[in-house]
Amino acid sequence: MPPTDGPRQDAPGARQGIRIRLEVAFADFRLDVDLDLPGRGVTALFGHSGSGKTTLLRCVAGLEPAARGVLTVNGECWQDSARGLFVPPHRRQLGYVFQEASLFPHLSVRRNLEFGLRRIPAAARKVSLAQATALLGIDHLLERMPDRLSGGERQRVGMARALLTSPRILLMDEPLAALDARRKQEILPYLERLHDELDIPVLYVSHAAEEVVRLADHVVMLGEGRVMAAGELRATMARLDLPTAFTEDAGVVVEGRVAEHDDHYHLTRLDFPGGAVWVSRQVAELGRMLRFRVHARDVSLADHQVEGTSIVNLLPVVIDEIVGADTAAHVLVKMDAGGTPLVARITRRSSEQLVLRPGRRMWAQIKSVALLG
Amino acid sequence: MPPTDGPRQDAPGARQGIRIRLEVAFADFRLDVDLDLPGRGVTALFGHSGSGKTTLLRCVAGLEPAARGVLTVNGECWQDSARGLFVPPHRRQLGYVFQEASLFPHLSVRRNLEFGLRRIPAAARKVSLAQATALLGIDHLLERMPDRLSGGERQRVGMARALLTSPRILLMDEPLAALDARRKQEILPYLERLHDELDIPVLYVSHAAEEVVRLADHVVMLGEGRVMAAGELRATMARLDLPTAFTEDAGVVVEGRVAEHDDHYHLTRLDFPGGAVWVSRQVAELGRMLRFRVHARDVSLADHQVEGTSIVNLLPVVIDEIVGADTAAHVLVKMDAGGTPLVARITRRSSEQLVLRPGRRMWAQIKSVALLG
Amino acid sequence: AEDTVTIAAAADLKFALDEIVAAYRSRQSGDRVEVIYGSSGKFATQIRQGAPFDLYFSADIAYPRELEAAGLAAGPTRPYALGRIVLWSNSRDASALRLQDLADPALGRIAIANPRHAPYGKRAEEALRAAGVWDAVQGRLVQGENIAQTAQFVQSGNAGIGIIALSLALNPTLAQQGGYALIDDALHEPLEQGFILTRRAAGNAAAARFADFMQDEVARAIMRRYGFVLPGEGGAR
Amino acid sequence: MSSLSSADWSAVWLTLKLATVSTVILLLVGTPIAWWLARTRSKWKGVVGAVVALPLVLPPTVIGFYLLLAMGPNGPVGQLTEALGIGLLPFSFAGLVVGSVIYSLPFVVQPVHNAFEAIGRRPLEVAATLRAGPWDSFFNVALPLARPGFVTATILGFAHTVGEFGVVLMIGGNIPDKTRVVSVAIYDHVEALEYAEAHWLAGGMLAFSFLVLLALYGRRYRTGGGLG
Amino acid sequence: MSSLSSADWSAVWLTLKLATVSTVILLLVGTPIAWWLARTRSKWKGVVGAVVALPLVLPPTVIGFYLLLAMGPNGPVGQLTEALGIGLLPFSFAGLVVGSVIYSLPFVVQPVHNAFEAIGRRPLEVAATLRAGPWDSFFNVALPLARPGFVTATILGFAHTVGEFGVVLMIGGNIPDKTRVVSVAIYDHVEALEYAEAHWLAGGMLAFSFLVLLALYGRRYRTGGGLG
Ligand SMILES: Nc1ncnc2c1ncn2[C@@H]1O[C@H](COP(=O)(O)OP(=O)(O)OP(=O)(O)O)[C@@H](O)[C@H]1O
Ligand SMILES: Nc1ncnc2c1ncn2[C@@H]1O[C@H](COP(=O)(O)OP(=O)(O)OP(=O)(O)O)[C@@H](O)[C@H]1O
Ligand code: MOO
Ligand SMILES: [Mg+2]
Ligand SMILES: [Mg+2]
Repeated sequence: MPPTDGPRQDAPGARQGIRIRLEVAFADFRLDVDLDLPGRGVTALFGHSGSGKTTLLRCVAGLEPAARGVLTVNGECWQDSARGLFVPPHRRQLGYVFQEASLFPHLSVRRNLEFGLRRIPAAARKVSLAQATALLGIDHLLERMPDRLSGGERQRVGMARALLTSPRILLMDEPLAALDARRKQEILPYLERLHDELDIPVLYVSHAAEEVVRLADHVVMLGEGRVMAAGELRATMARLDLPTAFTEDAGVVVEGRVAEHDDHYHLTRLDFPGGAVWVSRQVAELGRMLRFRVHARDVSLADHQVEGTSIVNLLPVVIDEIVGADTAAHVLVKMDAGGTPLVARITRRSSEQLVLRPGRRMWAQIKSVALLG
Repeated sequence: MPPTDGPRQDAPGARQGIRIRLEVAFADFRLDVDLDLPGRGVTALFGHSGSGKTTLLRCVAGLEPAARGVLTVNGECWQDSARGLFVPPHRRQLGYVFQEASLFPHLSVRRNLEFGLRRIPAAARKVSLAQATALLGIDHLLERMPDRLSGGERQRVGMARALLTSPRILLMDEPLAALDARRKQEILPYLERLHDELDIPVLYVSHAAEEVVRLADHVVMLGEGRVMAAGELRATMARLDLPTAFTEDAGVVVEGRVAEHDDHYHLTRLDFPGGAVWVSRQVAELGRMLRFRVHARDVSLADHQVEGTSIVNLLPVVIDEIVGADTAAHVLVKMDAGGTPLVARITRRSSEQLVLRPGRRMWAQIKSVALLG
Repeated sequence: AEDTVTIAAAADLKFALDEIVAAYRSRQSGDRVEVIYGSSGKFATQIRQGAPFDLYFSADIAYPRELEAAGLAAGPTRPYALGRIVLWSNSRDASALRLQDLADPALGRIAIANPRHAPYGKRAEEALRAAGVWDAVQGRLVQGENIAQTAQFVQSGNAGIGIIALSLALNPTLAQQGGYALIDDALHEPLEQGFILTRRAAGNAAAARFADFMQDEVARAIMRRYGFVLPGEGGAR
Repeated sequence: MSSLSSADWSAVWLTLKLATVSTVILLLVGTPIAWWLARTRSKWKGVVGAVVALPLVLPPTVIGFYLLLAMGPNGPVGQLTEALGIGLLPFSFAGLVVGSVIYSLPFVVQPVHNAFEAIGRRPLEVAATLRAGPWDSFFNVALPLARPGFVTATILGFAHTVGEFGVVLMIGGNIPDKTRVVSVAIYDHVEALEYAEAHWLAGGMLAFSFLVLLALYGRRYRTGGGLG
Repeated sequence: MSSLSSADWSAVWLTLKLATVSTVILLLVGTPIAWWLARTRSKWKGVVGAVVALPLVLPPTVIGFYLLLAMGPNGPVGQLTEALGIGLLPFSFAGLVVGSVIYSLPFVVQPVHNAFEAIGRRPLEVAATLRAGPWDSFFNVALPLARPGFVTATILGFAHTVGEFGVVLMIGGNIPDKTRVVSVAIYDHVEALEYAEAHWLAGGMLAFSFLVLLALYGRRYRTGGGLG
């Protein structure tokens, strides 16, 4: 049973999920959010600079003592101001990757990493030091002092340090911002696996739509301290009316079943209601569900089943709706591919030349390379 | 004439350009570069985390006193260790946007901004406080202290502060990393104009290929403290043998002349040797040269002139070469479009099914939306 | 176990008492005697607060009498000497000087002990007033915390001349330097010095032995040699 | 150092003992006060800070005098210690320790306070997210980061105690082996015109202190600045 | 405070004057030393640091004694000042200032040194890229950022001078209006058993100092940490 000043367990069959009903006010800013988030998987926090993303993470971590409200994480109540309950940060079993790496300047990289690791029971350690350092490519830095590291190196050490506490929830404030593409490519799949294996919820602040789409199950869009939109990734990203900066990044996320491997051409076929796409060979057993994103700008439309091109994926679709896009030159075309929504971003001229209108049957061309690998 | 301890002007007809021949060694790292960069325009510094990008900028700024070698910026010699010459940082008339914002904690945002501004002669001020704050969206923050700012807000103040010194060279260490897409969209064009109007060279560290391609004329790729590749943007980005993380981002940069505006469909046609592409309506007079990038992954190939699709841009090409790409599933196809090089990233299966080989004539399909707007 | 006697003594006794203690120890080799020198006033304050002194040799007799009246003494106050003050200089022969000469600014600074709480300072002030030069020397007076420090001001040359205890001027080190002029004891109240056994010393046989030793001819001879006039004896050199 | 008498040696020994004991107590007492001052948002912060700093402005003789009155047989502290069977503190080693601690407290609290403030709250927040409770953070993050402040506090506290004179003069009584510390011993030599002895003792102190300070300086935490 | 005699008032006035003048000189002398210590990579750093800290361990009476010898007519300083026509320093206000500055120097240098080190090099690098030369950076960046250290240095330096007793005893000579400072005046009252006067003077000092310290504490620079 938890200690009396530790997290309070609610009724035994307590519902999973994260309930955040918090508010805190600064001189010129006020955060006021009411969110119900899933108890596992990645929730992406979007929003412009200054919209309150960091503040929200800090409230969840218990680092803003002035915050009032209710916070429950998978049945554990961490804060309930009405009841006077406030679990201090060190009892919340969370991992926090700060926006600035914030390494301890008096400890070597190794001792920074061990700081959290040594404070959890050996039995609770799900990530080993060797694993974390290998993943983040920092083995050769272990004996360095933090002031001898580059910006990206510091950031990676900060991430490894948080992972090593095997937390029950992970708060990440733009952890990949300072990393180069190759490193991101290495870390992203690990984070995906992490969230599969550790089965913990992750709150993830990011500006990069790519990252979010790849990782997130849920998205929350903040604006001036309030929740502008929140919900399941596919539903939220497909909403064309979002007053956002993301229409250029418009697209949908589709889940497909691994149906076939083509070992000669190193390809894998993913089936989903309404069609199939070929992607790079995936290391996944047949039948497994994989997620991929279809960027609106990677989808083109044709009035017939075009042959003799390098475009591998052709799907029959029915046009649902045509709406304005981010520039006057473009429109977003929302379609239905046998139950799976798709969005294409094409020029208005093409739309008129092809005489697109709701209900019309067309072929969607998807460059396979635009799919998530 | 400059003061004796100020920058030393070489011969009156001194050549323009930046000559960097510097080396500096840390315990586990050694930077050793020999670069000749253009004296105007943006040079992008690429390279993995820890490859020495920040160290190089610091050497140029004069912040690594241990660095040895020669550094000349547009005819002014800032360092020549053999001659014992070392111009101190404050006489180098440079602007430096640090990787971490590094605002003065004891000064308000306004006083941070004024710090540099007040130290240059009024006549030399090419950017006003109002301009800079409006551009970076920090007007409402002027009276705040830095510890009351969000991460992105700090970064923007740091950028504005550097711009306000109207420097003769601008060093930017990932200035946009912490910014959201919308803000980037606002700042990038300004930086472009800045470099047109101020006519100063910019050394720009970035992980985001998009940014680089949009801004840079020149690229330098660093790896373990050495120059892996350096040169004019188009030439360097089209080289397929770069041992880089950027093959996924492979592509070419093309310069086209504004040839026609279609005000009905809000499109602009850009002509270049070998063809033309349609892009979003540009605010640019006819005849002006504009640059755009063609991502390899946005190019598909067809064996005939496909009609009835939303793809606007179709160019006849001749295949030059087919090489391996970053995954076994893909190949990079290098082509010649009437003198302009193009690259396509397609599946190996498509390549075989279309029987691609050097010398074969094909049609390149470019989604107009993939062009730089 | 050996018996220990702790003595608090006025600074003017510094050299004389050291010799007396040496003589005493050659006779009573079993007793340990510690002497602490300082200003008489400070010791009086400390004894009121329970300082562990067995004997208190003051530079005047008023302080021990007050302690006796306050019940802090084991036995009556015993006078043990009359002190004398002298003019002494390190840098010139003072033996030919008289108090009136101090009005001459050429002599430089004049050191005296603090008249507020050092008896030797009090007497110096009285003598200067009686000689009619008190006002004339005001601007040049410097005060030592006790009479030994006053001597040290003069000895280091920072004061041109000083009024110090005869007992100090007769110390071999100082006697080699300069010279002194005895000040007429008619110009000031007598420097009647007394000591007490403190209440704390009641029952300390060694303390009583040492007190008695002050009457011994050996001790008296030493005192005389340092220029003290002993009770019942008259005149000085 | 054949020129030092055994009495001088015992003064040296006593001084080192006094300074060591006092410094240890000063650090134990001063650190929590400094921590509280650096962290609290209480309205009493200013008042407590000022009270702790007060011994600074009182001349040591004044402190000594009031301590003498307070700890004497008629003073409140004296009556308490007597009732407790400890006896009276003045003229004892314990009394000197009490005096030194009060006298030197601000010299320990001030630098440590500054060092704690310079840390900022971020490292402690980070420590909390890494499961370190308040005590754990204090010992493993705040203390090491405040190291330069502690070095300074130790130097100032120790040295101030070694150099103490006024307080000792009042409440010490200059008793050999108990309260005659070096400062008083040198003073006595000087007053007795025993300059050679004074020079030896002062010179020895100086040389010794120089070496200790040199060692401490060599080990100062070199890098400054905030979080890496 | 009708109980303070005019002599006492002039001791108070003299003390404040001495402490103010000394503190100003201490800051002027101590700041460059602290800056050099914080920035240099010279091998002499440790030695200079230790030398500056040395006055800490010497009892004030010892410092006073050696100053008396050095500044006296036979001492090197004394012969210099006489040759320069300044006259002798002992028993003069100028002499007290010299003594106070030497005696209190470490109390000013140490906190400022710590504060300078805590700044790190980044803010100065930033300032340089914003066209601030070394002096400009020093005054507009380093000094403001080291503010808590300067507050502490000022408090410690001022207070230490106010509380000084041993040095004054040795080189002061207790001359009214010139060298009789409060610490000596209180001592005299106590020794003369004028306890009431001593209480008034000590109590007044205490109250005054408390108010000054309270004001200083209220204005301490609150936020800590590195660059924002
Ligand atoms: N002061 C130092 N002492 C020792 N090594 C250092 C120091 N500063 C940087 N390094 C090392 O030098 C290498 C280059 O660092 P630099 O900061 O230039 O990298 P970078 O290319 O800017 O990386 P990032 O993208 O992560 O910011 C790194 O391996 C780093 O660990
Ligand atoms: N301690 C504070 N006091 C006053 N205002 C603050 C404080 N901390 C943050 N703010 C303000 O609150 C708002 C939200 O800040 P927050 O750090 O949560 O933004 P963010 O969404 O993380 O932005 P970014 O993407 O730039 O990091 C900002 O306008 C910021 O200026
Ligand atoms: O009591 Mo004294 O010897 O006059 O200083
Ligand atoms: Mg943030
Ligand atoms: Mg870097």
